[in-house]
Amino acid sequence: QPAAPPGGAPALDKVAFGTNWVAQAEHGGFYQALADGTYRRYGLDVTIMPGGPQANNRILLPVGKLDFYMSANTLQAFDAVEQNVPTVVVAAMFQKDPQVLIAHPGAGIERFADLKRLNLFVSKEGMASYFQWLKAEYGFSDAQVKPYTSNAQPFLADKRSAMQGYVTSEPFAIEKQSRIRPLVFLLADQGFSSYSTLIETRRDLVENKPGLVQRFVDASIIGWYTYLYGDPSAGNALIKRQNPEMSDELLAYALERMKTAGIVDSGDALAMGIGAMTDARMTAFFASMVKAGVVKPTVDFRRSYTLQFVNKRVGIDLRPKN
Amino acid sequence: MSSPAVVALRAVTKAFPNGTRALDGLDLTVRRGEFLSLLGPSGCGKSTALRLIAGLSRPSGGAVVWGDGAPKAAPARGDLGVVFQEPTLMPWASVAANVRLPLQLTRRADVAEPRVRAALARVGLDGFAEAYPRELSGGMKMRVAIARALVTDPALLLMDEPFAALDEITRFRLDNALLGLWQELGKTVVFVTHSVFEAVYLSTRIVVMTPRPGRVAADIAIDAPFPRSETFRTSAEFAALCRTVGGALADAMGETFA
Amino acid sequence: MSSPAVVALRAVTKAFPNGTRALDGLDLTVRRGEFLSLLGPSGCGKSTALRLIAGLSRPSGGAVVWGDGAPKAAPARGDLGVVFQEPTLMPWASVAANVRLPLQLTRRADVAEPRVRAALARVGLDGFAEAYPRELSGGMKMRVAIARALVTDPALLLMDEPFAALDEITRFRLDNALLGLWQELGKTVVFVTHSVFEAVYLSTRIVVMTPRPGRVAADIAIDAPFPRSETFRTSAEFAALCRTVGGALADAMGETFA
Amino acid sequence: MPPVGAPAEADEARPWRARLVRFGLPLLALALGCVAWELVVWVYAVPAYQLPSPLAVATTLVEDRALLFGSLLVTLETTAYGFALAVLGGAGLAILFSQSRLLETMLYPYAVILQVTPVVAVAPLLLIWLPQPVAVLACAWIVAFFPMLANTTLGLHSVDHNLSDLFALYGASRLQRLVRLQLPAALPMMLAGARIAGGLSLVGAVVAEIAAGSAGAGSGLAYRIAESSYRLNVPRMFAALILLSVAGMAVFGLLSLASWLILRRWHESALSRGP
Amino acid sequence: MPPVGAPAEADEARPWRARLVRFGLPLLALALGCVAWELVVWVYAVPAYQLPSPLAVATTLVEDRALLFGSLLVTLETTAYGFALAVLGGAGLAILFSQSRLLETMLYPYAVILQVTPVVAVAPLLLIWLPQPVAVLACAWIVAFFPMLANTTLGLHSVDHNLSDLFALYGASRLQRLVRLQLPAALPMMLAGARIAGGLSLVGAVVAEIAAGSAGAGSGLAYRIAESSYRLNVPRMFAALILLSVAGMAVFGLLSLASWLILRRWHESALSRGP
Ligand SMILES: Nc1ncnc2c1ncn2[C@@H]1O[C@H](COP(=O)(O)OP(=O)(O)OP(=O)(O)O)[C@@H](O)[C@H]1O
Ligand SMILES: Nc1ncnc2c1ncn2[C@@H]1O[C@H](COP(=O)(O)OP(=O)(O)OP(=O)(O)O)[C@@H](O)[C@H]1O
Ligand SMILES: O=[N+]([O-])[O-]
Ligand SMILES: [Mg+2]
Ligand SMILES: [Mg+2]
Repeated sequence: QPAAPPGGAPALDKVAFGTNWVAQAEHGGFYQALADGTYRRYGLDVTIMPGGPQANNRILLPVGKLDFYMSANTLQAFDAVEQNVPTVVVAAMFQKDPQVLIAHPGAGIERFADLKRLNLFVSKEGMASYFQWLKAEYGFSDAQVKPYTSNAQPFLADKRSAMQGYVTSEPFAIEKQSRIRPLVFLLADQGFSSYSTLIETRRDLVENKPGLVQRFVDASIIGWYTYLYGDPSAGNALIKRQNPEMSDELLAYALERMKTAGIVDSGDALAMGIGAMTDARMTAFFASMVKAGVVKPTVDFRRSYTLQFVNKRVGIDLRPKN
Repeated sequence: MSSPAVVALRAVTKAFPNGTRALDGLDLTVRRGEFLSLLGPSGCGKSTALRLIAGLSRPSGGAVVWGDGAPKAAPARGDLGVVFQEPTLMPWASVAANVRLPLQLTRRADVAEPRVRAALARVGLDGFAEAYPRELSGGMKMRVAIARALVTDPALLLMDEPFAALDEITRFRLDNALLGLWQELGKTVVFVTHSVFEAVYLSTRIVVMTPRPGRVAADIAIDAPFPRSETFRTSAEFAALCRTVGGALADAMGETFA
Repeated sequence: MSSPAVVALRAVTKAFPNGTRALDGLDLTVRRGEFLSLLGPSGCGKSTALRLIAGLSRPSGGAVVWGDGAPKAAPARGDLGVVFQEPTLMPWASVAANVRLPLQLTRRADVAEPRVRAALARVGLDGFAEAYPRELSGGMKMRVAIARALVTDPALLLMDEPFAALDEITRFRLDNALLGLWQELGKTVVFVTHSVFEAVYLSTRIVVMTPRPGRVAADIAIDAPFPRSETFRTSAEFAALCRTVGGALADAMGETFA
Repeated sequence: MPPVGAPAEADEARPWRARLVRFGLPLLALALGCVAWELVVWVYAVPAYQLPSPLAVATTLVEDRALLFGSLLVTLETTAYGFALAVLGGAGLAILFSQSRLLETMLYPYAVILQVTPVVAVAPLLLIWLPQPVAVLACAWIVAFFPMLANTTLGLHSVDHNLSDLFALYGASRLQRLVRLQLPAALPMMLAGARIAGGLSLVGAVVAEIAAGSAGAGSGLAYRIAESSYRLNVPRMFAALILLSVAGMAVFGLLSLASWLILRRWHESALSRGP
Repeated sequence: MPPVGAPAEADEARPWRARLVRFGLPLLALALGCVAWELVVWVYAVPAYQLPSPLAVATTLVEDRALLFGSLLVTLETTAYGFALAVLGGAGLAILFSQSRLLETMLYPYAVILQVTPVVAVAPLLLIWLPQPVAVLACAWIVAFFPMLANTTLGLHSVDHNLSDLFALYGASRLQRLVRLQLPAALPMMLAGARIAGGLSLVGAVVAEIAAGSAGAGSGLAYRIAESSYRLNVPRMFAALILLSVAGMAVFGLLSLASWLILRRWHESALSRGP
């Protein structure tokens, strides 16, 4: 047990952790670990720097302004290799990418492939990632895409459209504001095999301070277990303090959806613990991205991640046994 | 005194917001066909009076009455020509375009070209039609302004020291040209000048004003017959009139300086 | 002719980019202590000559030579006062601030207040120190410009029709005030005017220029003794001189109009 | 009776009624706009998530006042600093350029580059090199400085050439010429530039917050807008937008008033108008 | 020998050398900038993802030319339309306002609101109510129109009052006064406004693309920049940014040239300078 809390040792390592969006339940485990003192117990003094709609915190990781960064999907790790950016994925908190496509009920949409007939609101990031996969795998076309601006209004105004979203968030806002129960298609369930909410760090930290990295990964995993199965109120309180827009209702909804959709704790994580990654998944996802033309086949994707810090069943006993 | 009034200032007062009283109880009637010169110390309100007649400023007290007082008596646009004390040319337009302006504004652009040429020739600027104001000397700018005032052939001309910036020879020629126009075409002219000689040479009547606030100090009829020429200018009558007017001006100014 | 040259224009030519030749071979020497008047038709290059002397423009040909030609002979700043043909006041500054400007620019702001007051009093504008240029009449603006030129007490004064916009009484007073300054303080003055009378009354020498392109047409010494006064102005000698100068001007203009 | 349509005279005193109109009318116009908006929402039964009614927005404004006004203060602070930097920086650059044709020719292209560079693109780079609060200000500055630079440059070059000659005559130093001639002459245009920069500073503060801003407790209006929009809390988004608009109008109004106070004694644009 | 520092004379012909300097110097300055940049990257061994070297960027520019220049064209098209709309709309509004004090007082607040409203906030609303290409143009317009409005307004109100009197005297109609007096007098300020709007139109096109822009095949530079940034392809991001800068300088240069050609015969600002 490398990360046994050094009882009463006063010197904490200062660590900056950047997320890719404002504080929300999708970051719950991290806030939980910060709020309930898990990071502190692992000798870490963590600062969480939230991202935002136009902010790109990711570049701050390789230049040393951040020590860890929460990236949205596996694709970004391939890009880092391609661009010779010395970062590496050390854990994947979400086994399933929470990315969904949302459609209006009663618009004749029954199967996922029916979405091809609709206008699709897709963000720039989406265009650069999953949408290429949708084109290659399902035959979606650029012509149906309209810009998504982090806002559901254009979708609500157009019955013959679908929009992207997170399973944990947009369906709730739509239901609440428009009183329709939208159709929700989780891309992960359609074969999109990216991990999500990955922890990236710099290669030099992996090489020179593996203990620090391990402690951060382990404490984060414990944070996620606690957030999912324990009492999430400390994490939620911190989220609300950082983002006053957040309501208890939404936090509860998102947590519920993460559990029921198996976003965090499913698949390999069931046996190996939250954060699990496997070479097989990575290889399969890489192949699908090459096929979609998003990544060059020459990219040495194995350099994008390391299994050194995960698959150790850390905290797995925090999961209720039933 | 038999001809009808064109316009009358009745007990006109003009006070500016900063407190300056430029005019105080000015009574002045301009009669059809007369050549009326205003003479007075610097800052006494001559330009102010001209602006009031031109309708560019409203009196603070008293009234400006046109003709018999009927609304229609006010001159139609283009029937009034004004030469301001400053040339007031459009810097972005050529000399010809500046002179053409009144014709365009009164929608007589069709007859413009020959008229513009004639007006420029009259002030001796034939060769400068295409020049821009900044390429002209001070006197030339003023002559452009005069040409512009003449180009609509207005019945009433208000001229504020039009020839002050001109050499004597050019000035005499323009004096004569103006007199010719006035006589032939029966215009009415209100003329501000600082030259007693010029006033006497040109006018049928000279009004001398007091220092600020301006009022009428003397009203002197110049009865010498027209056409006037060098003969008149060198006559004893002319010299006597100049002395009278000069005396009236000196009296009006009294011991005050400005 | 015995006093040394202050500045000389030697065969000076000035052509503008639009092709106008304003001056062509102008030779003119200004001697210490003289009161030199330039007389000439409108547009003949008088203002251009003054700008060349003031160093505001460079000759296209010929040279402007100061004193004996040594570099130090050029006047120090503030030793040269200029009254432009237009008042050229700063619209954002009060009358007093406009007059104070040359003292500030030549770093003599410490002595400014009494000098500014004195200069304004000299031109009869005591009450208007706090007024803004737009609140002044045409003649008053020009007087502010004159006060500004006088305020540094310059050794050489260049004046471009300074009194053209003034009534005769004010003009005579300023004529006399200027003569007084010139005599008492031994200034050198180059004076542009259109008034033959004024030129004769004030000058020690009158240069009459030809129409554009300007050259010297006549160079007439006025030898009447100083101080001059009403007596001189009404003398037969004065009248004769005026006729001579007027004749020279008419000759210079020949049959051309402008 | 004037012979022609008498022009508005600068020398006529303005009655108090004119002032009432001057200040009352915009408010009336805004009120009318609100009424029209309320009607549209009613008549077409527009759902709140698409266009909330003014009443709903007003309610939100009152209910969320602590949150919203807190954010407003944060944004206004950035705006104030950004505006000050834009005015000083824009005018300062223009002055620098006016002193040396060489500098101007060499550096103006860089100013243009700064103007056309989208803030969202450079924000991450700025964050690399600068501490975050400085990066936010730099973003706000980039958005707002150029109008000040362009207008000041034009103003400094539009000096009356006779006055310019007068200054040359008295051997005015560069500093004297700048302070006593060029800057006063440029003032009307600089103030127009400042009026443009005022609004842009607000936009800049918002864009900077979005692109480089801190999330968390001290977040400004931009955050409120983006997050409310993302959460489909459209009434709150509108409430934030309205605060922003009111702030913008206040900034503009203050700058217009300042401009009028400074110019009223001599410049045509201020003489012919009221405060 | 002039007694004092002789001022630059407008009536002196400009030698060809001056022109060379005028056009060569900015290029030299930019070249120097590139050299300095290359040196910094070398000396400090800055990695490409932090700051790519100019050479790396140039290489990317050549390699990805098809992609990047295609995007440039898309953005330039939006810019051109946005600029045209901003100039026409800004000047048009200013003209409208100058014709009616009532309209001005009532509508100016709305113009200010438009200026300070962050495009990213209104884009979704515009996308609802307008077809997408129109929404993009509306966004670009919102970013760029205000400088034109503000400068034209000042220009229209800065008419010489003597000239204004002259027009009143001849009973000039509103249209005549506008066309023959106010617009020519306002021209220098309008052209300065257009120079500001030129750069802003480019920014506006980019912001509009980001906020409401087309994704998909025909994407502009904004999309390239955002995508490159997201994909950590920093050299390509810089290449796109440089295309944007060059486009901005070209727009600015063209507008400056146009301004000089229009004003050179009479306005101080153009007389005292070169093209
Ligand atoms: N806009 C104004 N505001 C304040 N005072 C003014 C204004 N215009 C003119 N005045 C004052 O009114 C008085 C008369 O001015 P006006 O221009 O009529 O004089 P004038 O007789 O034409 O003088 P001049 O012969 O010098 O041209 C002057 O004292 C001047 O200061
Ligand atoms: N900037 C310029 N560009 C072109 N031509 C010019 C310029 N300045 C003056 N001129 C021309 O030079 C000639 C002389 O002008 P100047 O101003 O010296 O005349 P002046 O003798 O002072 O006349 P006035 O008595 O009318 O003031 C004029 O014909 C004028 O058109
Ligand atoms: O950069 N913007 O003007 O939104
Ligand atoms: Mg007057
Ligand atoms: Mg002259």
